Amino acid sequence: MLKPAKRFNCDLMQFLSNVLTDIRSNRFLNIITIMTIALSILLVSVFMLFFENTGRVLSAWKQGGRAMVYLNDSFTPAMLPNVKEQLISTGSIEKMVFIPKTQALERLKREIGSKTQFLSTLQENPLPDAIEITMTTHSSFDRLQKAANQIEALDIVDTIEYGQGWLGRFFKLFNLFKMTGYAMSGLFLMIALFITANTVRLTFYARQTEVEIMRLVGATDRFIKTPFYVEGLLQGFLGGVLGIAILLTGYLTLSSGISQNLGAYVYLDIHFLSWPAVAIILSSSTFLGWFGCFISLKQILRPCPVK
Amino acid sequence: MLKPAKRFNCDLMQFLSNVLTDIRSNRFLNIITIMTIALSILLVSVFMLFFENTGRVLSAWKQGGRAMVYLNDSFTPAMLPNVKEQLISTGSIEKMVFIPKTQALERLKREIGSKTQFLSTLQENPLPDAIEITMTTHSSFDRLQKAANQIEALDIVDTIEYGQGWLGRFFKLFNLFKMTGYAMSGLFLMIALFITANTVRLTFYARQTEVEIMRLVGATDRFIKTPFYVEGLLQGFLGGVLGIAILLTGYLTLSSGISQNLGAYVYLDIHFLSWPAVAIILSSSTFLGWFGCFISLKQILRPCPVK
Amino acid sequence: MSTNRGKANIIRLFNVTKRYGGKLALNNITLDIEPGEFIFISGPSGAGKSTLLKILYLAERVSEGQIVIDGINLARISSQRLPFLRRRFGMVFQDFKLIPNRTVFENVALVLKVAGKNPSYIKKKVMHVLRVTGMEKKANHLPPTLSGGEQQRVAVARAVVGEPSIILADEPTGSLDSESARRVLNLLLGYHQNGATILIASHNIAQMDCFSRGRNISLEDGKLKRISTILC
Amino acid sequence: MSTNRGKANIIRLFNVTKRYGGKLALNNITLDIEPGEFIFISGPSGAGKSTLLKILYLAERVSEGQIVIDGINLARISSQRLPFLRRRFGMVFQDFKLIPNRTVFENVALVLKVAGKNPSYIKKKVMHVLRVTGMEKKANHLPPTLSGGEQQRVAVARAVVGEPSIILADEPTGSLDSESARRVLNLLLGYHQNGATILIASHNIAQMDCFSRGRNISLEDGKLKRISTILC
Ligand SMILES: Nc1ncnc2c1ncn2[C@@H]1O[C@H](COP(=O)(O)OP(=O)(O)OP(=O)(O)O)[C@@H](O)[C@H]1O
Ligand SMILES: Nc1ncnc2c1ncn2[C@@H]1O[C@H](COP(=O)(O)OP(=O)(O)OP(=O)(O)O)[C@@H](O)[C@H]1O
Ligand SMILES: [Mg+2]
Ligand SMILES: [Mg+2]
Repeated sequence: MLKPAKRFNCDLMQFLSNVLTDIRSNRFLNIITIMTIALSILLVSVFMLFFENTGRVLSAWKQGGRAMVYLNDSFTPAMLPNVKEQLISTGSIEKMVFIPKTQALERLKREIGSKTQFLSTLQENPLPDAIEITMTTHSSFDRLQKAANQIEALDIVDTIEYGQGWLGRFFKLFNLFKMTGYAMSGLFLMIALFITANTVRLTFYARQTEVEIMRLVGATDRFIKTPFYVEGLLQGFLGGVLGIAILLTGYLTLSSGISQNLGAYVYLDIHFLSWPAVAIILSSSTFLGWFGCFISLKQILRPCPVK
Repeated sequence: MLKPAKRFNCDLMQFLSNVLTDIRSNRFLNIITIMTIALSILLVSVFMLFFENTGRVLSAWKQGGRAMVYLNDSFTPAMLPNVKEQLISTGSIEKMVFIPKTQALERLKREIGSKTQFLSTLQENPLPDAIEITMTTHSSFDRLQKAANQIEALDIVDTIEYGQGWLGRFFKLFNLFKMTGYAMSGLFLMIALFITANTVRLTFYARQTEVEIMRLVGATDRFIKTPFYVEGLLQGFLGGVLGIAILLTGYLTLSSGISQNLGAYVYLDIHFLSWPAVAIILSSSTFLGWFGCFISLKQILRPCPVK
Repeated sequence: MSTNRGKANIIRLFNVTKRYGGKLALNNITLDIEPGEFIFISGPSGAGKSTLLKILYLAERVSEGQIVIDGINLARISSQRLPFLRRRFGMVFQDFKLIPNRTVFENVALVLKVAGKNPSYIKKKVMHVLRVTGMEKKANHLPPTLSGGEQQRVAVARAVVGEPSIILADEPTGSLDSESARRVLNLLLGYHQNGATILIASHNIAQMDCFSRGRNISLEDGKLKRISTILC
Repeated sequence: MSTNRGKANIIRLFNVTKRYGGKLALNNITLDIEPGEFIFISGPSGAGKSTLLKILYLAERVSEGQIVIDGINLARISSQRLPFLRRRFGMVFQDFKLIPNRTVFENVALVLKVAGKNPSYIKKKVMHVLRVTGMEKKANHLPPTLSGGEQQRVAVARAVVGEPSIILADEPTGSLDSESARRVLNLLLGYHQNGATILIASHNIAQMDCFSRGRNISLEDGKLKRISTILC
């Protein structure tokens, strides 16, 4: 009863040793394939890193998009909790700060400048009470606009000011940037795919003799394919690891440089790729190796016997 | 006396026919090389296009960075041309608009709101005269700061306000974005270089027999190399043309799509690569083909005779 | 001459023609071969000897006509079954067709690996045929580092290692000195005595030693010129 | 035996040894060859015949010893001058070494192109040697579509097309029927009569016809076993 298991072990051992022999005897081809995959992966992941971080910085700006809700004359401080509740019920609000009109006047004085004393001569405060609200990040401009309209419709609210022009433009541009970024990620991924497939096809071209001879001595397509696929998956995975390693090295070098030189002026929250992103990249690269094999084997192992 | 010229013509004709024979007999390898070069070029040029246009959009925002120069009480409208001249002499100024204090007051009234009538009861205008200036685009934040200091030092100027905090952050970030963009362009170019060189090396690997046999029948290294180089330059050039053609197609499709969908909200001044950029790309791709050959030939044509 | 003797024919060709472009490499060949026969295919350079062996091995498809091997019509063989059919043959190619980046041992062992034999059997069997062909010491060498005759002996070893019932040998002693050639021919004779059908293509039949029961098929310019029995 | 007869020796080997790893492919060979000699190199498979021709052609470097060809010490040849030295030789490789993706014509013409001959001369000359070797009709074929013997004749044609003063032929008739072999040998004899020095390696000297003035150098296991004069 032990025989089948032993047989399987032997087969597996032999199979692995075959793959290793293959890899050894085609070292040059393997190195080139792995390097190409690594570079393709580096390319895509550098862009992803760049795009993710630029996106994060820009959204921090977007977060700066605040709105001022000016309350009308019927407002008294006692109504504040009630008003805040009404505002919260519209959604899209992250933070609220009540600015009483006395405080607003002081701010105005500061803004107009110390030279001009005229405001201190006023008998009555001409400014309205206001609430400064910060919008949630993830909201689109359309949602923001809708929320603003809801708020403006409240009885207690006089007007709402939220940089209709400026913020709208920024939102549209940011979305365009994001779309372009995704499109480019996709394009780069496809380029990487093509280039890798091409490289693998070239290495197969150089190994065509080998495949032909194997077919001639009676190897089934499966017998020929399997080691190639294992090799392809391995190459893809190794290429991915190498690509990420290069990226990480570059990232660590650069980010320490940036924080040293710019840290004093700008607070930049630059992150490396998240673990899920790394996982995605590694599986993509493994897929890349596999896919290159798939394309090439399709081409070489045509149904008709080759000479 | 005609003989040398004829000889040369024949040689050239024969040489070109040799190259054509080469290209024909290695069609598969050539196609793969050209495709790889085209994709690498596409990659780099897509990024350049993206980066150039993002840069342009961002600079348009930067242009919004305006400063207010508040003049002191000793100013009279008659001094205006003189003051303007003084400002211009500091450089960095693109546009100036004089805002007399009467106009400023009206603006303030509008800003504070129609509900509050108190400003109309003022006897005296408490605001200073001011000049709104627009900074030139190409100036760095440091230069801007220096100019502002110069302006503030003028006798007639009270203070200058130019969004020291906000604008500074924007400038730093914009510069960081630009630097990263250049670094990535460089990186992508290097990746393209490596990948192309690798591909060419692989095609040479497949043609090693050919090179070996040529050496064995007494071909000099130069005889072997020259057609390879011509082929490489040709491949590089064709790859570049193909890459730009794909880019242009994609650009035309996308940009018409964008202007249809977003044109109403955002004015986006998206340009294709300039002629010099196209020229640079084409020469880079030609160089790429040449460089791949150079690397590969170095490896194959070692001084020692191969078996 | 009756071609239907006691045993059923193992190889039958009906009006087989092979065309390369306009060139007729085989021109309307009809032929029957019994199991256990020893056949020489002779003819000048370019006569179609290699082509004949290649179409039997299905390394090339015929342009016209039918081939039946052991009751199987080759025209009806699917590409899935093709490898299994080939395993019943042992073929020595004229240009050897060894894998350059695998050792002699691996090249020969491939035939058995492909057939799913177990490693210890493979090792024993491969070393045995390498010993018989005198290539034992070169087991770990790569084919390009072997001399012409050595490569040829590896090709022979690979053809016989699977103990095929039909051996097709294209010029199997062309690069060998008479001593090595005799060893190779004796090896093939041994398989013949064990019942294998053997076809040897050679430009120079005079070189070959005499065997008890052989037929000589003489080709010229793709046509079957003469079938004669060799009697020494 | 005096090796210094009338003419200066064109090829001289002093204690030449060629080692591959531990294996001695040539073991301390000393040999003198006069211009215009016709030499047979014989020996069993793996004796070192091909190796001897390869080191003369500088396709391999010797491990020890000196080779002087026409007064030039091969050890001192720079890689710049190597191609020019090779153009004085014509070599038929045992495995032909034809460029697979160039036509027969282009393969043969390459030798003359490399030497900078003009196209009309090349065309005339190449077609001439192809005619002599019987390969005229295959001029536009690619080598992999040729039969073994046809490839060999192309290899011979390439070796002689440059009218070299020394012809090194490794088993040049091994894949040929007797008729084609005779044509090839006659071709080589013609060059011999015009003064070329000719070295032919063959595992089977008995196959060769008799020539007026030949020497047989017999190798075994890398060692020089015997030098004998052939007289029919
Ligand atoms: N793939 C091919 N394409 C075109 N012609 C071919 C092809 N294979 C063989 N031929 C031609 O078919 C003819 C027969 O070739 P084959 O190889 O069968 O000859 P052969 O009898 O084995 O000769 P040799 O003794 O020289 O090996 C030759 O003229 C050859 O040029
Ligand atoms: N590149 C190499 N690496 C290792 N060993 C080699 C190499 N080339 C040749 N040999 C060995 O050197 C010995 C002599 O080889 P050579 O090719 O000279 O033999 P040969 O006399 O031409 O034999 P044949 O008649 O079979 O062609 C052989 O045993 C061979 O295995
Ligand atoms: Mg043949
Ligand atoms: Mg030899």
